[in-house]
Amino acid sequence: MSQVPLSWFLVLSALLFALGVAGFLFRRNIITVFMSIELMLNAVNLSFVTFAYQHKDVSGHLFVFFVMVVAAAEAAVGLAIILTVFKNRGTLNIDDISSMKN
Amino acid sequence: MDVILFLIFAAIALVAAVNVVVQSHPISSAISLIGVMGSLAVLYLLLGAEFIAAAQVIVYAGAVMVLFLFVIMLLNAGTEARQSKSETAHLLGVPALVVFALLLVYFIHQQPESGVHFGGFTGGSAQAVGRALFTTYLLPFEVTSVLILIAIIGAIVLARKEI
Amino acid sequence: MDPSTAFYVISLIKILLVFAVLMTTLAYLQWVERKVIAHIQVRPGPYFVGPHGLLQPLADVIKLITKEDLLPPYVNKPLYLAAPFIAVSMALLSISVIPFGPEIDVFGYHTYMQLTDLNIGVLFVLAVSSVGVYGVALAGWSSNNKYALLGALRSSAQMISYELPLSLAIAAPLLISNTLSLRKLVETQGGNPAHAGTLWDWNLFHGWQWIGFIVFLIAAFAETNRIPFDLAEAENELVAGFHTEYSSMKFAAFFMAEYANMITVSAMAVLLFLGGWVAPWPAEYGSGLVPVAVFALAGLVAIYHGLHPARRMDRFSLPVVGVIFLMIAAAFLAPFTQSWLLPLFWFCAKTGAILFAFIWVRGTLPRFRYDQLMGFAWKYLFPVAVVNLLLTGLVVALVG
Amino acid sequence: MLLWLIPLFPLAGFAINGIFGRRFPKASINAVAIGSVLLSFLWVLKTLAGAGPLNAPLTEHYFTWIQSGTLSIGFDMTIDRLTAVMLLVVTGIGSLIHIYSIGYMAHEGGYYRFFAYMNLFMFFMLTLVLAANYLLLFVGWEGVGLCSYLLIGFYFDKKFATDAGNKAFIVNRIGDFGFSLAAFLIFKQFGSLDFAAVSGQAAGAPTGALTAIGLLLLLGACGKSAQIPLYVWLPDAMAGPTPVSALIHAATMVTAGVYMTARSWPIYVHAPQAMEMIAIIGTATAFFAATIGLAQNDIKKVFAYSTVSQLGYMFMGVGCGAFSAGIYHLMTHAFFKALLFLGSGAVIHALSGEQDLRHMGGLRHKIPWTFWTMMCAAVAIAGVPPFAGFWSKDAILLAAHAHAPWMYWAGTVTAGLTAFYVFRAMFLAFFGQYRGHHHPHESPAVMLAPLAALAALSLAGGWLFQVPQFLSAFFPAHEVPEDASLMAISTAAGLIGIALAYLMYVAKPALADSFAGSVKGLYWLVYNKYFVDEIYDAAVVTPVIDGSRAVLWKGVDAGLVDGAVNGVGARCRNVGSVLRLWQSGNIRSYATWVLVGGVLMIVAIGLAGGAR
Repeated sequence: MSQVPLSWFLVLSALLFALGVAGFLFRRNIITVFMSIELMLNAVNLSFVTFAYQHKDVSGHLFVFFVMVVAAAEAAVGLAIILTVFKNRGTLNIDDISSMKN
Repeated sequence: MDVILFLIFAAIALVAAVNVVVQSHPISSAISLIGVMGSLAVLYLLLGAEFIAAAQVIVYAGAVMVLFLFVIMLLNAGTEARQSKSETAHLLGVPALVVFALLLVYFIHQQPESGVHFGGFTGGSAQAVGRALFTTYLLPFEVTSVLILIAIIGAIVLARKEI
Repeated sequence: MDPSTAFYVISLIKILLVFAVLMTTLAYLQWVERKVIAHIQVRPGPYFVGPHGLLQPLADVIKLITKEDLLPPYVNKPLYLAAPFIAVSMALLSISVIPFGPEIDVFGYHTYMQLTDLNIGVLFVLAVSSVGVYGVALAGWSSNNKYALLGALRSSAQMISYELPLSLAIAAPLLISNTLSLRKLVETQGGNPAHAGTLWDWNLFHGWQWIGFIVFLIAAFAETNRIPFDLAEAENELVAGFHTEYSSMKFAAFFMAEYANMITVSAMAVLLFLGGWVAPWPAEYGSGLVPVAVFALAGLVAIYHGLHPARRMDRFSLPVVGVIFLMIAAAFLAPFTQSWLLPLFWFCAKTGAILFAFIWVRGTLPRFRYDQLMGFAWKYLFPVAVVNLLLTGLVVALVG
Repeated sequence: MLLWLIPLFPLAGFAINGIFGRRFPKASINAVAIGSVLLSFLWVLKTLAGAGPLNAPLTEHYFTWIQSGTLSIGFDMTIDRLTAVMLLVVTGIGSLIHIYSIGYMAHEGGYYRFFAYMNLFMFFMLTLVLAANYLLLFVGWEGVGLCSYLLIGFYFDKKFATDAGNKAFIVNRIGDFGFSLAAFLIFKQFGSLDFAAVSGQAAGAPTGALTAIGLLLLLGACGKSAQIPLYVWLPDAMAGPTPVSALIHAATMVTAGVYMTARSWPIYVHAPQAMEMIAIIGTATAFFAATIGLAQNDIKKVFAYSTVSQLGYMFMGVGCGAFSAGIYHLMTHAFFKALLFLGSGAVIHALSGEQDLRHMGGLRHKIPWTFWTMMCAAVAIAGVPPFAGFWSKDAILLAAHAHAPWMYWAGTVTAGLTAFYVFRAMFLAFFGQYRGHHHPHESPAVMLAPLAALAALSLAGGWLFQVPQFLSAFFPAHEVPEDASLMAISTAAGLIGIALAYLMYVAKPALADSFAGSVKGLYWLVYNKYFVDEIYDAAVVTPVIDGSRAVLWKGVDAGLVDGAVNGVGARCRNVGSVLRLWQSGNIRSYATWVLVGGVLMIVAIGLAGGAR
């Protein structure tokens, strides 16, 4: 067997995404939670590239490109927010940051 | 050859991804995430996305994750505390997550099967991506540049000392 | 041998060859640096291990290997061990896409004087060098030492900042040559085997590209953490920066990484701006005789000095070196070796010139202050690079 | 023909001065403002020169503006003989007044703002005139109203100025309401708003509908052109700078109503009752406003009421079927009334802001240029032959006599009153002894040159531009026999008015006071403008305010609307107090719910077969 089944890539993508969700749900450090989001984005990117291969169309790559740009912008702003939160509250524990309630 | 490469790097990606979730120290998670990204870049190459592979390494591994590493180092974030205030996440999250993953895999296997081999798709060169970027996707591209500008300004405003 | 086996065998040979040569070069580059700086400062430099200190690198290697491998307490062990490995492997990885010469025939097999040619060679080099930041950053953080951490933060911030003008400066010649493959890059600069080009085909001499070249060189100095941008290891402020806690071979790994990076960026500068292995003027007008003349002259001078009674210490070594030089000069005349030696000579000569500039600057310039360093990158270098890229793009769009 | 360039020049001037004017030196503002209007004027001349005899309207279609069902409104501009007259008046007089403003506004704050508004006004006025359908005309109509509001309230730090602006705007709303209803009716009746379509189909339309349209259009015209009962805003509008009074509230904008009724002649000729109404309103306004003008002491108020009165003349002409005579008077009135306003502006300028006639006097030696040019306008408005006012007023009075003799007599009496109050103002200002405390000085040349040009037009413009002949092909035939005796009577009325004024204010100044004393009650009534403003306050404004307060605010808003909103809010709070138990404030539990939702959606899509 010299060819990799396409679905393997998609399954890998699904598993990575599920792992990202798990990280988001079960981790308490806000930076790790943020990294889990990046992991989910990467998983989605993999499926984009896989579908681009399947359809022999470069558009999938473009979506990945835009996701990367958005992720970069998101990281910049998100990490700035994390810095500010840490400065004001002295904690990175996401469970302690719940000032939106009350 | 392709299968071996895929298996190697898929295994690295999975192990690293698991590591991202289970490691208690953010630095270890970050390093593992870089591992995921690197192996994904190799998989992109296998899928003929050479430009995206390079961009993956340059943007994600080279810029975004360095930023993460910086923040972790600056805040000197330690291992997280073993206490939880969210019972919902555990009680409901675990079964939901398992169902979610199983459903995804199930639906993926419903798809018609086809094979991937290196060189099967050569439309992912920098020229092809660039051409699409500056013709079909010109407007999103320009909007993205505005987004970046906003992000820069936002990050500067947020990270100022006065706030 | 069938073609596929031949491919593997030739690739293996090339890898071993390049690796061996590169390691030697790394070792001797340091010797050259010490010698040159010594001569700039009017002192002899290493002199006692071997004739003119020629065996000094060997002695250094033995010293570093045999030293006790100290593992400081309270370090983050896996990362502490991984950091130098990341640094050196990323530095060496880039060499794999650098072409040293054109396509050649060796025993009937066609091959390129390059380990592999990627369509995205330039992007590959950029990607690898951006990953190289982790070596520095992790080394500083895992050492659990505030000087190391500060040095690492400084150096990675600096490397990220200067990567922007570097990439933008690279983009301009890419626009002119219209390719990302390093080999095609050289071919568009007169390296086309069908008709050899001249000096004026080099990207450096296209319009105002010398501005881009200067931007590239400055950014490259900063990328490699060399003086005047070596704040990460400013010994009067930060002891030794990010590798304060490292010793023996792990320290040597960082050292190797730095010199390998120097070689990579010098080779990149040559490939992007100086026409790679292309001779300044075609061989039919006698450019092939330049290396012969150079080596012959050097050999004769060495022999003359060796036989001179005032140099009694060198009465064996210098004549031997002189004879070797004369033999090399003769090799350049042989038609069999000429086809691959000549491009290699020009490539090495150009790269060597830029490496000499690195050393020269180190011997001459003082160090920046940190705010000056960042301000320079963002306020001067970056705008200049952007304007250069925009104007180049405009001209390319209008002409092409 | 590039008609759109005509309004575009002032619009560009407005944009440039409005955006960058704050940073410009005065010379640049002048160059942009005057230059744009002059360019517009020159383009009008070039267009008319190249347009031929204009026997049929020339229409240019630029784009379809509104397309909805059968409603199709194009952004069309048209030019015919009526438009040609209006264009020349608007751009010509407009140019002169812009030049005059350089001198008049030289020491005022908000210089750039003034010229930006003036250019904007020119743009809207030209759009109004060039429009090829009622909707585009309405755009210009509203636009000039806006500019009028902005310029009346130009001195926005003075309360009376902003009040006057508000009054003008609100009173005009009533008229605009009528106009919009008329536009709806026109669309319902004709299926189109184009002038051409209306004029083609009017003959076959039912008279009732045409009368309704005509009366509603008249309501609009009454608002814009200050006719009874909506004239009250115009005297107050004098709070704006004097060039504004001259350009907007005398020469151009207020005549838009006359233009619009004349433009709608196909409707009116088939709706005789509506025509009759125009004539009656015009006659009544002419007489009524003239009597108020007799007793005003503010020089600009005198001319303001005079404007109302003269507009009444125009309506009288239009209402009597002499459309061309109405337009004729519109043109000559633009000449001499603009001149009177600009002249009074020069007087006010000379006296550093003094407007009260009682504090003037004897100015004819001190500011001779102003005096002589204003005198030209005075004899023109008084109907002294052969000056401009004589020709047009005579044409209207002849038509009125042919229509209904009582209108002729009312118009003749009004002519006498007009001559009297204009010369009363002239004599009070320029003859006798100076009664003020300022040191009068002659205005700069940049103000006097437009005065001189307008004086020449006031003297010679009447027989130079024979508008009725020019428009005879455009309007329906309206033959009135020449009658020398009628001309003599109206001219005599004017001369008697002048003579009386001379007698009472120059020869025997005491006579005026004793006369006023003898008819004390009547004088008091006239002096207070028949208490129309007070009556309106009591009859309309106060009830509306009280009603709004008692019923709409306390009852509807506070009770019904607030009650409903508060009730919804209270219910939401009740429901929310239950739902918020779900909101733990913990991001991870929220994420879990998102995940559960995602799972459910995937299951739903799978069940629906969407995964295929």
